[in-house]
Amino acid sequence: MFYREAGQFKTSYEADQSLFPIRQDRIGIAVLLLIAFVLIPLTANDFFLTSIMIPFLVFSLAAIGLNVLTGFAGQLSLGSGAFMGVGAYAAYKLTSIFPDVNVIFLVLVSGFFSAAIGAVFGLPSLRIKGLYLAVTTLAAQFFLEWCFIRIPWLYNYNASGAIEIPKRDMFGITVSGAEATPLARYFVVLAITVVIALLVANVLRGRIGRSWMMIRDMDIAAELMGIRPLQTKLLAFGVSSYICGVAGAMMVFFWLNAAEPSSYSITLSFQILFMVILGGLGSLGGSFMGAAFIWILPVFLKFIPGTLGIDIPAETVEHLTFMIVGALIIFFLIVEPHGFARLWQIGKQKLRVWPFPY
Amino acid sequence: MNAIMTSEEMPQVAAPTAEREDLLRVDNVSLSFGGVKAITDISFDIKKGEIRAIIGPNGAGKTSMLNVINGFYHPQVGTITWQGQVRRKMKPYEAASQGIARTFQNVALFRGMTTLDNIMSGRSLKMRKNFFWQMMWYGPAREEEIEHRKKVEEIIDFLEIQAIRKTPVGRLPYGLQKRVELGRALAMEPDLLLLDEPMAGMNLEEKADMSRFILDVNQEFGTTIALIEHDMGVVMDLSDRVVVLDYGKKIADGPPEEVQASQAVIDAYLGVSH
Amino acid sequence: MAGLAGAASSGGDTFPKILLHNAKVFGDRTAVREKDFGIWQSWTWTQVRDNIRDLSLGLKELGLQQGQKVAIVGANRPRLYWSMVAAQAIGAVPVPVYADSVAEEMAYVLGHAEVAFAVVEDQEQVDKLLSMDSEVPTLKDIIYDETRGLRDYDHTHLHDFAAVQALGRKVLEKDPGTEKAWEDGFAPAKGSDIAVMLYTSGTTGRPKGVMLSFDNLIISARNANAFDHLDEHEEVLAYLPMAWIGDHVFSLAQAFTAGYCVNCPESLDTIDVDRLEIAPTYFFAPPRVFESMLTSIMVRMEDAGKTKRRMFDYFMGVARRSGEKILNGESVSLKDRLLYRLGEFFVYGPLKNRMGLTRMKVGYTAGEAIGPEIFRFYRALGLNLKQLYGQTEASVYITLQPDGEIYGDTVGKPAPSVELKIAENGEVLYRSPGVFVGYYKNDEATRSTKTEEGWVHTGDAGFIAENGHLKIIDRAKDVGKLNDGSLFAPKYIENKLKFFPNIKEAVAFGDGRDRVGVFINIDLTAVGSWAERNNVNYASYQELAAHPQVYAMIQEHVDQVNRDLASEPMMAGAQIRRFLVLHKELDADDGELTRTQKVRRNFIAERYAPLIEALYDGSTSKHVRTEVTFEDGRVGAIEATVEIRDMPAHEASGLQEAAE
Amino acid sequence: MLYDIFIDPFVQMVTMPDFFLQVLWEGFVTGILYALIALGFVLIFKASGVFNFAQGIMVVFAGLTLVGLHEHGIPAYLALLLTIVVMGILAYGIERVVMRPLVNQPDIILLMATIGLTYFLVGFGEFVFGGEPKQMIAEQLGLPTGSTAFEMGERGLVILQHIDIAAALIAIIMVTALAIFFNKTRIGRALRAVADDHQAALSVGISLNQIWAIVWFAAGLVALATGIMWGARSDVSFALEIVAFKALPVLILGGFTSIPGAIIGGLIIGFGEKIGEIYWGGLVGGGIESWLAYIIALIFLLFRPQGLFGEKIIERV
Repeated sequence: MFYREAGQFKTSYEADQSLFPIRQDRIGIAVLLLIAFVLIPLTANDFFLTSIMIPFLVFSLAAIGLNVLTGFAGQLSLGSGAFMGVGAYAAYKLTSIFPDVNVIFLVLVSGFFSAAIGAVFGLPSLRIKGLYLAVTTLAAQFFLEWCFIRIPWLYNYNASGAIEIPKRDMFGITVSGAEATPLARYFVVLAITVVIALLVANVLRGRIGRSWMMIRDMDIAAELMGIRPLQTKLLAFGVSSYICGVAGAMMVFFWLNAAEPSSYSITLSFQILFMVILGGLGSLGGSFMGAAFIWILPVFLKFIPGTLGIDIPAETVEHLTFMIVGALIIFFLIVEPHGFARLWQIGKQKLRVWPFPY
Repeated sequence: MNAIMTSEEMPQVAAPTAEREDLLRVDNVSLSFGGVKAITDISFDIKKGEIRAIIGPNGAGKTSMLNVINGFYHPQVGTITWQGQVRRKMKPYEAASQGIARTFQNVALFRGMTTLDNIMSGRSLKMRKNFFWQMMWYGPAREEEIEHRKKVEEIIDFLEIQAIRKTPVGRLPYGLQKRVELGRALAMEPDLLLLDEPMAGMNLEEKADMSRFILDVNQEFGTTIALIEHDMGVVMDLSDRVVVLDYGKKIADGPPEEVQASQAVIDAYLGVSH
Repeated sequence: MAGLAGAASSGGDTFPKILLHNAKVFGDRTAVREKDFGIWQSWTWTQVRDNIRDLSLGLKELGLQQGQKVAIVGANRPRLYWSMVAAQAIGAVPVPVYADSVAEEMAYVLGHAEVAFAVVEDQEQVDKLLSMDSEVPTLKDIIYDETRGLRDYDHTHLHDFAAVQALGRKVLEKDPGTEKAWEDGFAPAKGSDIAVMLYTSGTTGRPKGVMLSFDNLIISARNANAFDHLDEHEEVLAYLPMAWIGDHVFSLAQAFTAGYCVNCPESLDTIDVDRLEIAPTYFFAPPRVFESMLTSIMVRMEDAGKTKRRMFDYFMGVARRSGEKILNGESVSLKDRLLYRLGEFFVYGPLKNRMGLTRMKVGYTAGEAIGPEIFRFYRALGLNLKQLYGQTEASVYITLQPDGEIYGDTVGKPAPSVELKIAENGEVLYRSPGVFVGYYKNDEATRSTKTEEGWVHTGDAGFIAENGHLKIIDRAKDVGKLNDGSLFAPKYIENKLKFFPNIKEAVAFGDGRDRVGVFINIDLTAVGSWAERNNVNYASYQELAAHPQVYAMIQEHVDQVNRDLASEPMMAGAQIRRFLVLHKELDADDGELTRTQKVRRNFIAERYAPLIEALYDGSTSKHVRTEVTFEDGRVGAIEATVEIRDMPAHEASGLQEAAE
Repeated sequence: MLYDIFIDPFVQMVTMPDFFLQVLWEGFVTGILYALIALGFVLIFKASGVFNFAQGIMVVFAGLTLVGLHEHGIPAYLALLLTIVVMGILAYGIERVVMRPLVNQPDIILLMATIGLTYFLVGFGEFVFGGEPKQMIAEQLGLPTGSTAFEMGERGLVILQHIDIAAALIAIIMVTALAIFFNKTRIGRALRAVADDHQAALSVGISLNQIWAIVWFAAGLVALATGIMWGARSDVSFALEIVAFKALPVLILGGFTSIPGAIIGGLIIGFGEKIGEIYWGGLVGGGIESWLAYIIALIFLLFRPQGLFGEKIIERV
């Protein structure tokens, strides 16, 4: 209905291969970016930024990271939480060792540590697949979690065992530490997420993205077409872990201010996995949708009783939230196992062929 | 060069093909899985530019033979000579980079991708721009992508599949999937193209189309083709030479008409006990 | 743009001259696009000029001389269009030929035209031409567009298109003065020179080569451009046969004179997508294209959900009520105007979008009468679809419907500079600047068609209605009389029948007989879809055609036609009294239709003589055996017992209700 | 350093055999409990190909229900009976609401659904019974509580908790019962038929839905037994959920469809974990129990990807 594609033709491959070949999509994205970069900063309050937008973006990025591995390269991982942790601890150590270096730079560098460790744990993927591979990543999850607890050097021997983020400025604006304003944090998180998402989208539409999908769809055929399975999978593990690592670092630097090992537990891994599955395996847009659903819905649920004037203990609300989220997850899996991205695709297709059914 | 090929009981190779250079030689190859013999002491050659058919009853070891040629299985005995050099044990992707492409008996397309992307995937080996450029997209990566897109579009044009260019392959009818798979193999610009039952499950018209494409590939690009096929009519029409396997052994080798007349072959197809 | 008046006077009187002019004036504007290799490859006017020049010089090198004929065979491709102008630049005459015509037909045309060169699309056409060695002795060289499969052919008289152009470029490089010489070469050419020869498929006899001069084409084209305010901003889709005058005028003559862009689709399978992508602003299609688009809309809507269908039906109702009025600029109530806006958003806009007609400024349909329902459907959507009446011999335009004066049953007013008159026997005659020079090597036919004063017999019977619009009833020679003296216009009846989507073809008989009898061909798509919805099982066309429910449905349609006829004083006497549904589809391969899908009445009458006999001997069924040619060329036969039904006649007056 | 890794632990084992035996016993009991959890997984996986992540929470849920019912004044044995009924309802509900609509979906989707189920049961359990750890009503159920010390001559003594012995016995009974169930009863044979070939099972007139409800119920019973035993050793708390992840390495070792495999795998992991933790854990700061099982499974996988009992996989093209 809204997709009036008549008259949109491509006279070059550049145009044909652009990320959003349909004009209406380009407009849609522009509007979204405008909202994110202009409207929200102008209108949103601190609560909205801190409790909804910043975590949403952080999780979106983490979900993109996992989606690269699971959705595009087809390798199941249950360890994304720990890889986020690696990023967080690496960034923390880096800021301690190089206090004068730009914190955003360090956050971006911290991802490389996560990438390296991710690649190591990806090594077994050459021989094992599916659920078996999940064991490898679970090993990573529990082993790394253990490291966060047992290696005091990682948290600078703090008595609390937690990492606390120091105040860091950039261009005279405080961007990390307790004093940083939500708006400053929001812009940093938004910028990093958008840029990484764009770079990932670029990788995915080129040779490397294709090689991942080849491995995912039919690994034997991929190999017979000249794809080296180990290299390709390790690259996926590396890239995925890098993104998760950056997301993990952002999580503590620009959102939580402090983190304990339990912040990066298996629960987080599952949360990210849910975002990816519900959002849609193999879809970047889906990662955002999944993150929105898994993060924003519970926040939203918490406020329902209050706004309705019903007095329910916070604990009960939390329990109910768990139940509702669990039930909704099952519900959406039944309705559309391919996630919100597929729902969106179907909806879009309907709009494109409207009023016809096909 | 090798005594095996000149043993008397084998039909002799027709002169024009025989004069051509060997692209691939298989010498005394045997392959077994945990004691079960799939291939026993097979030798044959594939000459540059020819269409070579491998035929035989079910379970004759034809697909195993292809798997040996492209490095998926490693024979316990025997040597494989590729373009004049004895080949060491290698991985399938190395075979690919040496110029061996193939299609599969049961279509093995990348189901989550479009026709275009599937054929683009055949260009993987020829694309070199590194991760950094890929990430940037604009610039070298895009240039490379477009350069290869052009090649792929030529293949799409060649195979007359323009209308399904952007259709996910999972939605295509079987005959078209087979065609896309051929396109994907062609995109590798192989020296040797292995086709595992390219016409299985096709109707007459589709078979005729596919035969034409195979012949065109052979003539237009000079690609050497080795194919497994059950439809004897197709084999006789297409191939320059035929090798016949039965129970993992070679029972005949030569031009189609000779092979067709061979008593051993007739027996094998009629199921005379050994 | 201001271009209109200017273009009419400037630009030159031959296509090569206009080409030079356009390259100068429009320079970097896109002149041609072709969907090839996945994208719309584009050429600007300058590039087109260079391409044509190189080819032209190359052809000259190969020995093409003034006055020689060049056959053009293939689907709509920029290179083939260029070949025509390249030939014209040397003074040679292009002869576009229907690419899908059988070898025998093509051989006749090429032999008759004595072509010396041929520019063809691909291997298939090359093979075809090579096989005509003996029938076309004059043919010397063949130039092909697509190299595939031709590598190993003997290339002494066979040339790759690009190679010919390279040859031209080489000449150009050697002597830079060649370009000037080339331009000087066609400078003296006059508008009265022969520009092109088009062979009419003709319902009877051998095809005739219609010679059209540059003046014919260029003046007609300029008039048409001015009439519909077309300029260089238009986009058209070139998808109809190049050998057909319509395509020649739309995609070449008008494109050159207006300077607009011609888009060639990727292949026949992708036309719908290609049209959607390009969204032509000026669109021409014979009625069958509009019919099949409408059928596919209806079939798809049948599969839509209930709510959607109800919404569709509702808004289509609104459109039928007020759409055409709004389009014609008549007054409509505010409520309807608002509803129409809403409908535009929910239904009409998306529909036009899916059909790729969103940007259509003007659309024409011609060639045959279009069903009033179909015609109104498109107009109600807000599409400025119009009818025209034309002929190859007239360089298309005889009458056109002016904006705002659209009547479904008439074909419009005389086109600019066209004079019209009706002969005693009802035949329509015209005189215009587009009137052809003559039939090639057939003076006799020329004389019998074109009078000394330049009037041309259209062969169609018709009359000019009170509003000044021409109304065509039938072929003049087909119009006959029943034994009781009532006027019998078979085509008129047939068209009325064909307006029902379920009826694909109809052949009416009655001249010199007591009453009217009709053969009917059902439309497999429409009736098949109906059968699916109503759980009617059938294994073949034949079985479906003979199904009692299908018969009942067709009977209703026939009755409706009779009622219509009864309300028209001139036609009331010739109502359909008996009909049968044919057991096979009429097919061009069997010679029952022409290549342009027109019914060959006499041939059918001969072929199905037993059935005609049965129509008039009162029997209720008849067993027949018919020979058919299958797609692969094999010949077989089908047998069937065909049922024949009687129909009552309605009272010849406006009192239709009383007849019930 | 090398001494600490390669020699010292073995020296200790030999010089302090009583302690070593105690460790082995601990490992054995842990292993039995792992095996029980893994058994629940195997039951469901065998019949429906679903990897049931909710098995861990089912253990907790079963334990909580039992204790919770008792806290409301219901006698222990009646509470036990009621809990069994609850597990039956749960099994039926899961089959109806979750499994049936998701039939034929890819593995990962089913896996996700069971994780969703986990969320739901966590919320539901906490909502009904509260989030605090609870004491298992072992005594009320008549489980032995004391301990027996076995003297080992001069070399010290090994202390065995009676509850552990009971756990081992119950596990053995459970496994035997299941083995009989699978081999001797009609339903059991049907279950095996389903595991082999869904179509074949349908053709002999067995309803797939019934079978799934039954296996989920059986898994629920196993969960209840596990919950009681584990609860009696520590507490009934949601922390148990993490323990359930240990089933994964156990299954890797034993294979996803083999009941004896689950037992042996459980024991290997149990022994390995305890011995590793006691004798080598200290070297790196302790607590390696949390990941050692996975590493063991991982190493194992690299050398024998098909598991202990699987056959070598030949890939076909």
